[in-house]
Amino acid sequence: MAVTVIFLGPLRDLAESESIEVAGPLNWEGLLAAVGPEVSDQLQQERVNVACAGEVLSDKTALNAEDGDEVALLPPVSGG
Amino acid sequence: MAVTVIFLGPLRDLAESESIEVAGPLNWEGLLAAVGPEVSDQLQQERVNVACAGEVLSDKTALNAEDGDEVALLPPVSGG
Amino acid sequence: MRDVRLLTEAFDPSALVGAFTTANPGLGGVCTFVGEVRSDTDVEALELSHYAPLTLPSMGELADNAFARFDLMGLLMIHRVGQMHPGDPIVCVSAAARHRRAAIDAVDFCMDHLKAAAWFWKREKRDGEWNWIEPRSDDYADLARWA
Amino acid sequence: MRDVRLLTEAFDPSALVGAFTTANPGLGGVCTFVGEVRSDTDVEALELSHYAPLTLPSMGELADNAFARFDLMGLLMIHRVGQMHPGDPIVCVSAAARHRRAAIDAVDFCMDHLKAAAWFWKREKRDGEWNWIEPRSDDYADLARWA
Repeated sequence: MAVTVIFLGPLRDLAESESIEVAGPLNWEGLLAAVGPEVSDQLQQERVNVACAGEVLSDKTALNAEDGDEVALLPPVSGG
Repeated sequence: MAVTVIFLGPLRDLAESESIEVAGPLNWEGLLAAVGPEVSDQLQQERVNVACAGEVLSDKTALNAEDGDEVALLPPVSGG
Repeated sequence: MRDVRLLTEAFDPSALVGAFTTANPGLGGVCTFVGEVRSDTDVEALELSHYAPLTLPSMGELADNAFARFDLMGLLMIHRVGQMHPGDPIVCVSAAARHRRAAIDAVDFCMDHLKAAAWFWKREKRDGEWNWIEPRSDDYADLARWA
Repeated sequence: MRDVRLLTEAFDPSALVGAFTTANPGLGGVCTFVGEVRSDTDVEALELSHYAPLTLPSMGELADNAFARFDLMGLLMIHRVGQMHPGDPIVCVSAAARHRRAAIDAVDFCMDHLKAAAWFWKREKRDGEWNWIEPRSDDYADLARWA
């Protein structure tokens, strides 16, 4: 078991992957280090959100994912 | 041939008639006299419009209907 | 595609809107409003009267104004006259556009004008008695938004 | 009547709206918006992706907010995901209410939120190449009207 990091929308292209597995626990610094420089740059922009275990974090820098959690990286949305 | 005065909506109930025939030419004073006191009271309210020959008059007191014209008395509307 | 009609008989809004949508290929969105005679009240019947020399021409002008004001591809505007019963459609306005804002705003605009500025008079029957309905003050306030 | 769905296959908005209208007896009006993949451009295909743990729950919250904010009898909210082609319906929102203002405003509100504040990501294919679409600045401005 590990933390699964999911890349959504255009972040998937940047990451060249749908998801990666990272050993838990995973905090904000660990996430930035794990996703590579391009996604890391995006993640630090305010308009990119992070969800952990199905909840969007109000403060993504407070990330604290345990093994088994799914962490989703959510770029700006465009529906309809 | 005469001027036909048409009562629309609630004015029809007040006039107890759908229309009346009045000898032309018919001006504003003639119209007020022809329609009876109840409709005459309504007609003098700003929210009641008058059309002559298919055109709503911007100044109803300038009415000048000829024989053969249709004059329509238009109370406040309620569609949809 | 522009379709403005005054109908004296019952109509099926979904059939009209389906045909209207098909007639506007390339659209981004269609907004539709259908108004019906409410059936949760004690209204037994509703009657809409009109004045033929003015009513349909004024609906045509309203459609022209909507086309001038919003970036539309098509506009459908159907209004019943005559006697109707609870559940019957009274009015159907549908607007097709490249972008949703134009479609939604055009429907809003047309409905406000049909409610409070088109040549219709409405009365309803309750307990066997007919009573004329005037626009609600809300309807005048809605209309004033477009001035 | 509340019906919120995420669909992976093509759907027929008129059939859904017909059933929805029937399921809300007593309504005064129904407003519906249907968004389609535009076919007047050189877009060959459109793909909408979502994030299952968030997308449908957030549509449910949006429906709750619409019910709290507007005097509604019913709300239908359907959104496609997956790959679509020009002319395919993407989204359908329909609101039933006693009065038209609530129905029209609820559709407007839900569409603005689905466009710029729901968990969807859109990309389109032109000349064989996929490109991600961000909301237009108009979409953010529309959303800000409800804040």
